[in-house]
Amino acid sequence: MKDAGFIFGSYLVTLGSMVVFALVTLRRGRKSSGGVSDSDKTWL
Amino acid sequence: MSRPNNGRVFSAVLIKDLRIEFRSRVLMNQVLPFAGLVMIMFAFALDNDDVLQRVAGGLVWLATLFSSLIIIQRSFAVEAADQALDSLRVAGIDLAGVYFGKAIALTIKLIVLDFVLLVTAMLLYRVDLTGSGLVLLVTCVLGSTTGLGFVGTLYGGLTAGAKGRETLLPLLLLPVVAPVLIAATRATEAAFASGGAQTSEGWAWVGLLAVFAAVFGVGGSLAFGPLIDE
Amino acid sequence: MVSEVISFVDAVIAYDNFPAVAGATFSVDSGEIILLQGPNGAGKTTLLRACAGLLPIARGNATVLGVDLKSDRATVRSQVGLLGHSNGLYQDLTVAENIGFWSRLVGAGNEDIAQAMRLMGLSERLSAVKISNLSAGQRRRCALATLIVRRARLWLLDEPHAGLDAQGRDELDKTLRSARDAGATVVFASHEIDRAQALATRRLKVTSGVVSEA
Amino acid sequence: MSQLVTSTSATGTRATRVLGLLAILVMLWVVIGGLVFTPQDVVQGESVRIMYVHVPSAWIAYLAFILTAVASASWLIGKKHSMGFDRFAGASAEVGVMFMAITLVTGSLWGRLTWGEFWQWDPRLTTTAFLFVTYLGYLAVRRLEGSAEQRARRSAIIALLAVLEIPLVHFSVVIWRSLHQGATVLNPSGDVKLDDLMLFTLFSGVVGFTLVFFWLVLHRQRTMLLLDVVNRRGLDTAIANRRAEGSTN
Repeated sequence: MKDAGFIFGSYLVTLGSMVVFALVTLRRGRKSSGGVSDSDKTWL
Repeated sequence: MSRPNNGRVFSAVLIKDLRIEFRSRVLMNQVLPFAGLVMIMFAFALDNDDVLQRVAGGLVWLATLFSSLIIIQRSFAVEAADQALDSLRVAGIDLAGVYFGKAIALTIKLIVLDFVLLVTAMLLYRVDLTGSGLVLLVTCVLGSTTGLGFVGTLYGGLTAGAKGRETLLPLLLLPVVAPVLIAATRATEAAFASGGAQTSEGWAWVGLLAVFAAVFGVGGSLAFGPLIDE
Repeated sequence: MVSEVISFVDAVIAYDNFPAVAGATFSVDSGEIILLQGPNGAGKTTLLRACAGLLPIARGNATVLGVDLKSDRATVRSQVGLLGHSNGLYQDLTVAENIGFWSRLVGAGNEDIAQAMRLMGLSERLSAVKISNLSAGQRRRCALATLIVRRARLWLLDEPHAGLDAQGRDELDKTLRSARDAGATVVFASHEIDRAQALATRRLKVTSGVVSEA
Repeated sequence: MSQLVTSTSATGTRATRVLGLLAILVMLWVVIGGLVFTPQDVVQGESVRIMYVHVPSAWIAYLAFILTAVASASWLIGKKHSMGFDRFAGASAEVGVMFMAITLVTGSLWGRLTWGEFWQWDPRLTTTAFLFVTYLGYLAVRRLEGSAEQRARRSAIIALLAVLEIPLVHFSVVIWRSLHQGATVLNPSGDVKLDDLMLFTLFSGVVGFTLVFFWLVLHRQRTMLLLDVVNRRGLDTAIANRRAEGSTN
């Protein structure tokens, strides 16, 4: 494929940012959920 | 205790701010020399008479924006120094009046600044000004400084006393004032006839400046009180 | 006329996660002069700022001049005068200009300014001096004068005696008493125990964020 | 092990797991479809493949900022000033800023291939850059110290001011370019002839990115709520400690 670097690069940037954002958010959530009882988690 | 009315608050704050500037002469002794120095540095950096003549308008307004950041910081440093801002908050007076008072005081300082900058540009960068160009230029300065006064007071009030205000103010303010930079630059170029621009082209841009000032004048008077509130 | 000027029930006032006032239950009636007594860091300043409507109430209930502090702090602010550790003065302006600024904001006249300056013992000669050239005590008097022109119904004073000389303290005490006689209520914090106790009609003890009757 | 550890995902529920799974499936298709199955464009060649991630991320970024503005207005107008609106506004803006960054990066990579330059002073690009900086400022305002209510009020107002600002910036940039540069404005998707498969992939991209967006916002918002609860608990403990201290003295 011509210009493969650019094309794969843009897919990598896109998916990479999403995954990093998701992982960071999940980790932060897990870290602070320890001290919170389930009754406060309105979504459960 | 009578409920304070707007006009009285407005004039009290306006006179107070101008009087403080008159006494401390921060604009006179520090900001104006700084702005003039910037204009000279531009000449060193560009090092070409034709280019300077062509971009004189842009340089004037760029120097205005950077100097305005200092003036805005100063305008609220005065309020925060001895926590006078707290007294204003506690006083329960109409904060829209405070907003307009500070905004118009800021506008007047900016007009003085721009007058000096424009004269410097005419002398250093050798631009010419016709009669109709002068009318356009004066209107343009009035429009853009009013807009800058409104926006600057709004975001200056928000960042007053905040941690990292020196960097937060430019981050918030510069994107918002982009229209002022564009419009004032184009109008000034038209007034200077830079690159063969016609004076008539400038008036559309002055219209944009007026819209900008009106939008942020109304928006700011509504937002200022809740923004600086604790 | 509300006879109960301040009423706090289990009120908590917090900065982020620190409850500077952890539980305040007390009330103040019209015409009282209340002394807040307690060590540094006990929460006196926070309590005064909250009464002025500057800080939100995190828990519990609080009303000042009959207005709920949780819902309408703005109304409270227009009727109280707060003098904190800072004076709230503009350093580049003169005494007369600072007092004049406040009198213009609230629509007071020249006689009010003259009276306020006389009450605080600020002479004609001082009126034209810049705040930055004054001594700490003189600044304090000037700040008090701005409160007088505002004719607040509730005076909240944080260490008003600090920085004043003996004469200034006497004048301050006299001013507070005459303000009370004119219908104002005063709440103040002071480390000048003897003087403050002589002045106060009642004391409240503030210890580690808890307010109780002394 | 105690009960606290039983839920593996603190901010997850069955619904978000289904949403996440759907998002992954759709995104998988977008990647495979975009990189393999779709043909190259007659004019743009291979670089058209960047469109399948660039266009949806731009679209979602704008959606995010619109939702931030709506949530901010709801917070301000609502009598109860529900903090849920504030958290949603913040979460949406954070995710929006990320998508806007993706938009700018992929856009400039595409521009390098198509125009030969990473950046063009095209009105749409310029406005997008300003939008990005504006919302960076919004996030900075959210981080200012103060009470929760104060933070919510400030950021809601800043979000609404951005709504005033963006049209003014866009309009001025448009006439700034049109007056001086004539017709050098390039329309990023104007000269592309999309066949059915390409359209379908682009459409899947929009759907997939929307799913990702909502998954991220839901989790981010819940993380914020958890943090608020932890802080509130911390305050309760601190109040109890300080009261005990105050009574013994």
